[in-house]
Amino acid sequence: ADNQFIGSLVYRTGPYAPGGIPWADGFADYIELLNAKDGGINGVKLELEECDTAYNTDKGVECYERLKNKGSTGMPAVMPLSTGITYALLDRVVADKIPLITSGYGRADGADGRVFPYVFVPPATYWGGADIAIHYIAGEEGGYGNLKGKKIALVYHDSAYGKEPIKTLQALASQHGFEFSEFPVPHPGLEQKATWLKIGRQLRPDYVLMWGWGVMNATAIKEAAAVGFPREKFIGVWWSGNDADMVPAGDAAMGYKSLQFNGVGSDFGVHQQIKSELYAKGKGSAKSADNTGEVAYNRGIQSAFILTEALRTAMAEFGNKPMTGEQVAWAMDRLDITEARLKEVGADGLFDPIKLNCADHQGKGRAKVTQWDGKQWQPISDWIEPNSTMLRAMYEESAAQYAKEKGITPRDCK
Amino acid sequence: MRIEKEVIYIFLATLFLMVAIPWSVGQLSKDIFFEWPFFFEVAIGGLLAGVMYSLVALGFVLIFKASGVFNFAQGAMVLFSALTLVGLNERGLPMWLAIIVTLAVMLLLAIVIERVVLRSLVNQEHIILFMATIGITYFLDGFGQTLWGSEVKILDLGIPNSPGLYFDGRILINDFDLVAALIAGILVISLALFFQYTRIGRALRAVADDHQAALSVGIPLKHIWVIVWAVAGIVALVAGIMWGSKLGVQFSLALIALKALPVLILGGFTSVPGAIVGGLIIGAGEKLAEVFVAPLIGGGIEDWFAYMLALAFLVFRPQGLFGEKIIERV
Amino acid sequence: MLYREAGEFKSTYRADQAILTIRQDRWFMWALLVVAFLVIPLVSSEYWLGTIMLPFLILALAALGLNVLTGYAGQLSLGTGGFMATGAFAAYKLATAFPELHILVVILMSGGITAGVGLLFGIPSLRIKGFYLAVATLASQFFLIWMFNKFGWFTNYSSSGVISAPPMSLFGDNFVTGPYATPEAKYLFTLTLVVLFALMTKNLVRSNIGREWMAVRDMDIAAEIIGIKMLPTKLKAFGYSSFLCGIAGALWAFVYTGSVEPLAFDVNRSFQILFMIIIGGLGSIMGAFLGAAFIVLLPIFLSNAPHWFGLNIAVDMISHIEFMVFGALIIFFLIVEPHGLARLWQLLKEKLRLWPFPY
Amino acid sequence: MHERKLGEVVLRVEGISLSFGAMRVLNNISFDVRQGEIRSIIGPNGAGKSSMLNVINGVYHPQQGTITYRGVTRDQMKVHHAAAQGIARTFQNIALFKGMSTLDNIMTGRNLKIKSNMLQQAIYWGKAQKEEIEHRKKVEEIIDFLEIQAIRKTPVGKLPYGMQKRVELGRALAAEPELLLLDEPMAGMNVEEKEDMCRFVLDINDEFGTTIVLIEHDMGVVMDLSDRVVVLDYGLQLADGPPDEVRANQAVIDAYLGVSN
Amino acid sequence: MTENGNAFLKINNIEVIYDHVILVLKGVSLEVPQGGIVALLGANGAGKSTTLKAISNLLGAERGDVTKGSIEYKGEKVHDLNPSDVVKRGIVQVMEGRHCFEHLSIEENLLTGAYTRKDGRKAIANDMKMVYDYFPRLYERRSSQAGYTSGGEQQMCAIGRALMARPDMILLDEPSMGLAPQLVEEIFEIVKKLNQNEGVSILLAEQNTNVALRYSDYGYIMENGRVVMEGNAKDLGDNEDVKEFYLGISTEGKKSFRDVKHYRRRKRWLT
Ligand SMILES: Nc1ncnc2c1ncn2[C@@H]1O[C@H](COP(=O)(O)OP(=O)(O)OP(=O)(O)O)[C@@H](O)[C@H]1O
Ligand SMILES: Nc1ncnc2c1ncn2[C@@H]1O[C@H](COP(=O)(O)OP(=O)(O)OP(=O)(O)O)[C@@H](O)[C@H]1O
Ligand SMILES: [Mg+2]
Ligand SMILES: [Mg+2]
Repeated sequence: ADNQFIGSLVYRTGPYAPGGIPWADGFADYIELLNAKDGGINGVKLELEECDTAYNTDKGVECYERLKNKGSTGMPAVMPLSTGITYALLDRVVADKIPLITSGYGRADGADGRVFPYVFVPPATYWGGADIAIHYIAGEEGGYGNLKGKKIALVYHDSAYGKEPIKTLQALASQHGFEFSEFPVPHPGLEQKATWLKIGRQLRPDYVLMWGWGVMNATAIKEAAAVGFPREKFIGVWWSGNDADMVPAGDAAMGYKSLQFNGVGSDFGVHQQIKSELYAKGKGSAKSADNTGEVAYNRGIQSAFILTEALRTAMAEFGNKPMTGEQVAWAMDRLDITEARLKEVGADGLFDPIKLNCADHQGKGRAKVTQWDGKQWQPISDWIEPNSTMLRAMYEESAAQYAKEKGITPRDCK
Repeated sequence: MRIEKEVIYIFLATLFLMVAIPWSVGQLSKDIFFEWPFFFEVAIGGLLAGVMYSLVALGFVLIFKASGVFNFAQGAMVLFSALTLVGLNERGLPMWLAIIVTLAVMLLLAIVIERVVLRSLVNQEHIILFMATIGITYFLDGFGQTLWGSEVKILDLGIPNSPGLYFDGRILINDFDLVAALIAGILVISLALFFQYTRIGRALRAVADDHQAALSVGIPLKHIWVIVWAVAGIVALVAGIMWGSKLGVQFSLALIALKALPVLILGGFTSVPGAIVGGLIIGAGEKLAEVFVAPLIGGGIEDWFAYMLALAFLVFRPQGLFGEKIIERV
Repeated sequence: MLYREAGEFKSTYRADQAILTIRQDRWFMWALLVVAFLVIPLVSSEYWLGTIMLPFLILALAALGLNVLTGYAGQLSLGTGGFMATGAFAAYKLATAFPELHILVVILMSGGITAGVGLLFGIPSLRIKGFYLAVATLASQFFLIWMFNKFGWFTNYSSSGVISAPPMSLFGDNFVTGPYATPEAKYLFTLTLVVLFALMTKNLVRSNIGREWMAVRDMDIAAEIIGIKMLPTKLKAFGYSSFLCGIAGALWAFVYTGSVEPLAFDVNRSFQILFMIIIGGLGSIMGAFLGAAFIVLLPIFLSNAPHWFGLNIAVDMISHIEFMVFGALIIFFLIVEPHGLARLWQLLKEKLRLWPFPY
Repeated sequence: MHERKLGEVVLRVEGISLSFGAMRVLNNISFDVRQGEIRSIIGPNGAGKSSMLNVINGVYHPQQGTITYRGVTRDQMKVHHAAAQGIARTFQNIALFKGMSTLDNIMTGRNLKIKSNMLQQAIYWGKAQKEEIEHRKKVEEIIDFLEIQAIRKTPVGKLPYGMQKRVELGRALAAEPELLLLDEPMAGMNVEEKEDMCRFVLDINDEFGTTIVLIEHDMGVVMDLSDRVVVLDYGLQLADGPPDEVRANQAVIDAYLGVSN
Repeated sequence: MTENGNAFLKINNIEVIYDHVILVLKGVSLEVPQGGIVALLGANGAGKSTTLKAISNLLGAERGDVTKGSIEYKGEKVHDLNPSDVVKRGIVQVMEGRHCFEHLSIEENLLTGAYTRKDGRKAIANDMKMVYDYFPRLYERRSSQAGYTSGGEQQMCAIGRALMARPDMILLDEPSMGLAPQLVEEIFEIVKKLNQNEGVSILLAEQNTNVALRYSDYGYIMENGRVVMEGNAKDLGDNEDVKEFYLGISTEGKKSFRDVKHYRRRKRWLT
C-alpha cells in the first residue's frame, strides 16, 4: 500500500537549534507512535522525512521545494517553524495548493481564511497572545479597571516576528489606559544591558512582556536579574518559554513566566504511550525519555497531532489512501478537534480543542500562563481566551490590506 | 607604546561628547530621563560590557598583528573552545582538567590550521587568507557541533551574577561584569607586554608586513603561526568561558564576533591596547546612545551605532586609534 | 591541440577587443546561452528552476555587483545585504505607490535608488581602506536593515514589517511575480536581466572606467598621479555596484520569494556574497557566476547527496557534515588556486592549450 | 658635446623646503626646467630627489617655496591636477597596476583623453567603441615604439623588472605629456637595456619635444643625456649646471660621485 | 669549477615552475666554492632571481616549485628545508626589490635580521654597530619607519639586515640597484671584505656587470632559464660578446649613451 508522505522542516542545527531539536523530536515521535501503535492512520503508514533548515530562510525554501513533491501525493502540509520561511512560502503554497500550518507563529492575519485559503494558524496567534498576556495581568491586578496608569513594557526581537504584538498592545493600552512602551533588541540579542538599565533602573514598569527568540531570551532574563527586575512580573510569549532558554539563565529564571498554547510536563497519556511504544524499545528520537516533557517537545507533538487529525478528516472524505495537500486543506477548513478526541489520544489538558472553518483559520486561540520553578514549567492559570471580537476585526483589516496589495479576491465563505 | 597627540585629542573629544550629548538631550527632551547617577550607571555598565567585547576583539588583533590575517574564524574558535570545555566537563572531567585538555585541544587546532591552511597560503593576499579562515569557520562550526551536539549547555564557574549597589546604593554594577573586566585587563596587559618586550613580538610584526621577507631573514613562519594561533585559541577560550557563562554555551556564541568588529576597527587592527580602549569606547558609546538618544528615533540602534561610531573615528584616523599607519609612498 | 588560438589572426583592433577572442570560447559561450535559455527551462523540474536556478541567478547578479566594487575597484564591502534590501524596499514602495508602473521600470528604478544610497555610503571610502572599509561598510548594512525595520512607511505600516510583492506581469498574462507566475517565466525573466547586466558589466570593465577602477584597486596613489580622480571613480564603483545589488534585491523580493522581511538581507547575506566573489575570483565576471554556483549549489548538493546514495543519516548529522565538507572545500580550492575558480578555469584552458605537452 | 638649443622656462622651482616632522628633506631648493631639455637630478641616497618629484607632482606639499609651471604659480595642488596639466611620471619603486595587462596599463595612461561617459561605455556601442579603438591605435604606437609587442597581454606583475620599467614609461607616454618625470628609469638594468632605455628617452625628447626631468644613479647615463644637472645633498642644493661642470665640481665628487668616476 | 672538488653550494640541473604551468628554469647547474664570489649575470627575466630564490627556498611563497634537480649546501641537500632552516644553515638572501618591513623602524628591521642568532645581545649589538659603520645613513635614519625611507636607504637596510644574520653565504640579488655610484663601490668593497676577512661565500645576481665581474672570481651567464656561458670572471670580462652586451664596450671602445644606434641586431646565445 502507498504510504502517506510527511515532510518536516526542522532546525536541529544552527543558532536556534536548542529550541528546534525538542520540537523536531516531539513531531517525529508522535508520527512514529501512530505508526507503531496503529500502523499509521487508517492503515496508511506515515513516512516522515526531515529537512534541516538551520532556521535559515533560503534553506527553508529549498527544503520545501525539495520535499513538496515527494511521496505519492507530495507533502500534505508544510510547517516551516520560522517566520521568515513562512513569508517566503506564502505565494508558493497557493500555487502548490499545500496548506501552510503555522502554530503560534507566522502571519496572525492568516486567521482570516477568506484571504488565506492555504494558511492556518491554530491554536493561537501573537495578537491573541498579547491580549492573553494583558488579560492575565489584569487578573493579577484585580481586574481591567486597575490597569489604568500601570506601566507595561514590551521587550522584543527587532524583526517581523517581534513586532507582531505591538499593534495589539497599543490598542489595548489605549483601551485600558495603561502606559505601553517598547524596547526593541537588535538581532541576535546577545547584549541587552542598555535596554535593561532603561527598563529596570529608569522606567521601572509594573510588567514586562517579551517577544524574544533564541539566545535573546536567556540574556534578557539574566539582565532582568542583574538590574533586579522581579521575574514574577516578566512574561514571555511561547517562543520565550522554551526549557532550553531557561537552562543558561540558571537561577535567574526562577519565577519567570511564559505563555504556552500547550500543556507542560509529560504526565499525559500520549507521553505514556510514546515512552512505552518508542523509548522503551529504544526508538524515540530525543536523547532520552526525560526530554519528552519539554514544552517545545509538546509543541512538536501538537503540530504532528493537528496534521494527522487533518489527514484523518480528509481520509474520511476522500478514502483511506495518501492525501494531497489540497485534500488536507479541505480538511483543515473543517478541522474539529474535540475534548473527547483529545481524551481518546491521551492529550486532554495538553492541548486545547480546535475547531476551524472556512473563514476562521485559528480557532479559539487560547493559551495558559506557566511559571519556571527552576527545573520545569508549572501551569499557573487555566486556558485564557483572548478577546476574539476585537482580534477578528484586526485580522480582517490586516488581511484586507494584504489582499489589496496582492490583488487577491477573498473567497466566499458562505 | 608612543601615543600620538592626535589620539589624545580625539580621546578627549570623545569623552566630552559622551557626556555632553546625553546631558543636553536630557535637558531638551521630555522623553529622556537624565540624572547623573543613572548616567554613570549606564556609562559604567557600558564600559564593562565593552570589556567583554574586547575579549573577543583581542583574538582578532593577535592574529592580524602577527600575520596580517583577518581571522574570520575567531567567533567559531570561541564557540568551539567553549563547547569543548563544557563537553569534556559534562563527560565527567573535573573543570580544571577540562580546561587543561581544552587548552591542549586549542594548541592542536593551531597546529592543524598551520599545517593544512596557512602553510599553503604563505604570501597570498590578505583577502585570500581571510577567505581561508572562513573555510575554517564552517569547518569548526560543523565539527564542534558534531562532537558536542547543538543543545544549549550551562557553563557555571561560580562567578556571581548579582546586582551590586555602590556609592550609597545609587549606582548599580553587576559583579559578573567586574570579574570579566578584571580578567580581560590581566589578559591585555600580559599580551601587550609579550608583544612589546620579546623578540617574538618584533618577529610577528615583521611577518605581518611581508611573509616572504620574513622567511628570508629566517623567521620560522611555521612556529610563529602555531604560537599565535594557539595564543588566539587561549584568548578564545577565555572569551568563550566568560560569554558562555553569560549566555550558555550554544551556537549563538559564534555571533559575538560581530560585536567585536567595531571594537577592532576603532582600536586599530594591530593594537592590543587598542582592543581594550576600543571596547571601552564602543561599549560606553553604544549604551549611552541607546539609553539617552535612541528613544527619540525608535530604539534598537546599538548595533549600527557601534559601527557608525567606529566609522566616525576612522574618518579622523583611517588606521583606528592605535593601529599602524597605512604607509603609502611613491 | 583542440583548444588554441594559433591560426586565428585578428586584423582589426575591434576584433582584438572583442569579449571572447578565441573561437572555441565564443562557441562555448553561445552553447551556454542556448542551454540556459532553451534547454534548462525545458528539462528542469520546478524544483530546479524555482529553488536552485532562480536564487543562483539573483545572487550571481548581486555577486557581479559586489565584484565590480571589490574585485575591480578594490573597495572591500560588507554592505551588500543592505543594498539588496534597499532595492527590495524601493521596488515595494514603487510598486505599491504607483501600481501602474511596469515591472521593468520598477526594477530599474529601484536599482537607481539603491545606487543613490550606495553613493552616500561610498563617501567614507575616500579615506578608509581595506579591512577597515569592510568593517565600516557594516555600518551601512546594519543601519539600512534597522531603518527598514523601524519605520513603518517602508512597509506601508504592515504590523510585522514584511513586504510582499504584488502580482505583476511582463505583458498580458505573463506574470513574473505573485502566486501565479510560473517558474519558467520567473526564470527566463531573471536570466534575461542577469545576462544583460553581465554583458553591460563586462563592457564597463573593459572600457576606460573599468581600467580606472582596476588602477585604483592596484595602486591608488599611482592612479591619482596619472590623473584619475579618486572620488568620482570610487563613487561610480559604489553607485554601479549598488545599482546591481539593488536590482538583485528587488528580484529576490519580487520574483524569488514574493514576500520578505528585512532579515532576509541581514549581514549573513553580505558575507555570503562576499564569499562568492572570493571563491569565484575577484575581478572576474565569470568568477561571480562560478562563485555563486559554488556557494548556492554546493550546500544543496551536499545536503541531498546522502539521499541519492541511499544513506540514511540524521538531518542534523547531514547538516554538520555539510558544514565541514563545505569549509574543507573552500580551503581546498583556495590552496589549489588562491585566485578563485575563474582563475582555475583559465589555468585549465592554459593547460589545454599546451596539451599534450606539460609546459 | 653636442649643441642644443633650449626653450623658455616651463617649470620653475623656487625656495622649496619640505620637512617631515623634524626631518628636513628639502632645504631651499631652486632650479628651473626649460622647454625641451633633459634635466637631471642627482644626489646621494636619501638626498631628496624623489621627494622633489613628489613636490612637483603635488604628492608632497612643501612648507615653503613656490612652483611655477607654464607661468602659473600654484599653491597646493591636488594630486590628479598634475596629470591634467600635462605632467606624467614614472616611479622609483615600480607603481604599475599589477592586476592588469601591459596593454591595459598603458591604456590607463590615456584616461584623461577619454570622453565617453559611463553609460556609453556600458553599452559599448558607437562612441565608446570608436573611442576605444582610436586610443588603442595610439597605445599600439607606443607599444611598437617601446618594442614590447610580445608582452601586450601579459599581466605586468609577472614581467621581469626591466620590462616593468618599460611598461611604466609607456603608461606615462600614453598621456602625451609635456613634462615627463622619470625616477631612476634604468635601475636594475644591464648595459644593453640601459642603452635601449636611453634611446627611448632621447627619442621621446627629440620626436615629441617632451621636456624630461630625470633622476638616475648611473653617471654614464646622466652625463651623456642631460642638458643640465642639479645636485642635491641631503636637502641642500650642491650644484646646478651642465654635466661637465658638475662632474668637475669637487663638492659633488666628495658627496656623491666618489673618486672612481 | 671542476678544479674545486668540494663545492660549498652546488646546484644540480634544477627546473623551476611557477603556478604549475610556467616553466622558468630549464635545467640550471652551478657551483659556488667555499669563500668564493660568484656572479650570476643575464638579461632581464633570464631567471637569476628565480635561481637565488630556489636556493633559499623562497619560491613557495610565489607558488613556484623546484620540480627537478637538487641543491646541496655543505654536502647536505637543502631544497626540502624550510626557508628558516636554510637561514640557520647560514645562507641568507638579500631579495630583489628591497622587501623591508615597512612598519618596522630601520633598527627593528636590522634586529629581525638577527632572529636566528643565539650568540647573545652583545654580539648582535656589535654587528649592528658594524652595519651602521658601513652605512652611516642608516644610523641617521635608524628610528624612522622603513616604509618612509628612500629607495636607496631601503636597499642599504635590506643588505644590512642580511649581514646581521652572520651568514656563511650570502645570496645577493641586485645589491647595487638604486644606489649612488659611490655606494655601489662601497657595497662591493664590503662584500669583498666579508669574503676575505670572514670567509663568507657570495652568490651575486647583478645587472651592473662591470662591477660584478671586477669583484667576483667566477661568473655564469644565464639566458632564458639556462646557463649559457660560464668561466673565470677575467675570462668572461675579456669575451667579446660579453663585452658588447653586458659591458657596453664594443670593439670601438666605450661609446656615449647618446650615440646608441636605433636598431641593432641582438645576438643571443640561444635563439
Ligand atoms: N613621506 C615621508 N615621510 C617621512 N620621511 C620621508 C618621506 N618621504 C621621504 N622621506 C625621507 O626623505 C629623505 C629623502 O627621500 P627621497 O626618497 O626623496 O630620497 P632620494 O633622493 O630619492 O633617494 P634615493 O636615491 O635613495 O631614492 C629620505 O631620508 C626619506 O627617508
Ligand atoms: N611569480 C611568478 N609567476 C610567474 N612567472 C614568474 C614569476 N616570477 C618570475 N616569473 C617569470 O620568470 C622569469 C624569470 O624571472 P626572474 O625574476 O628570475 O628573472 P631575473 O633574471 O631575475 O630578471 P631581472 O633582471 O629583471 O630581475 C621571468 O620571465 C618572469 O616573468
Ligand atoms: Mg628616490
Ligand atoms: Mg631578478
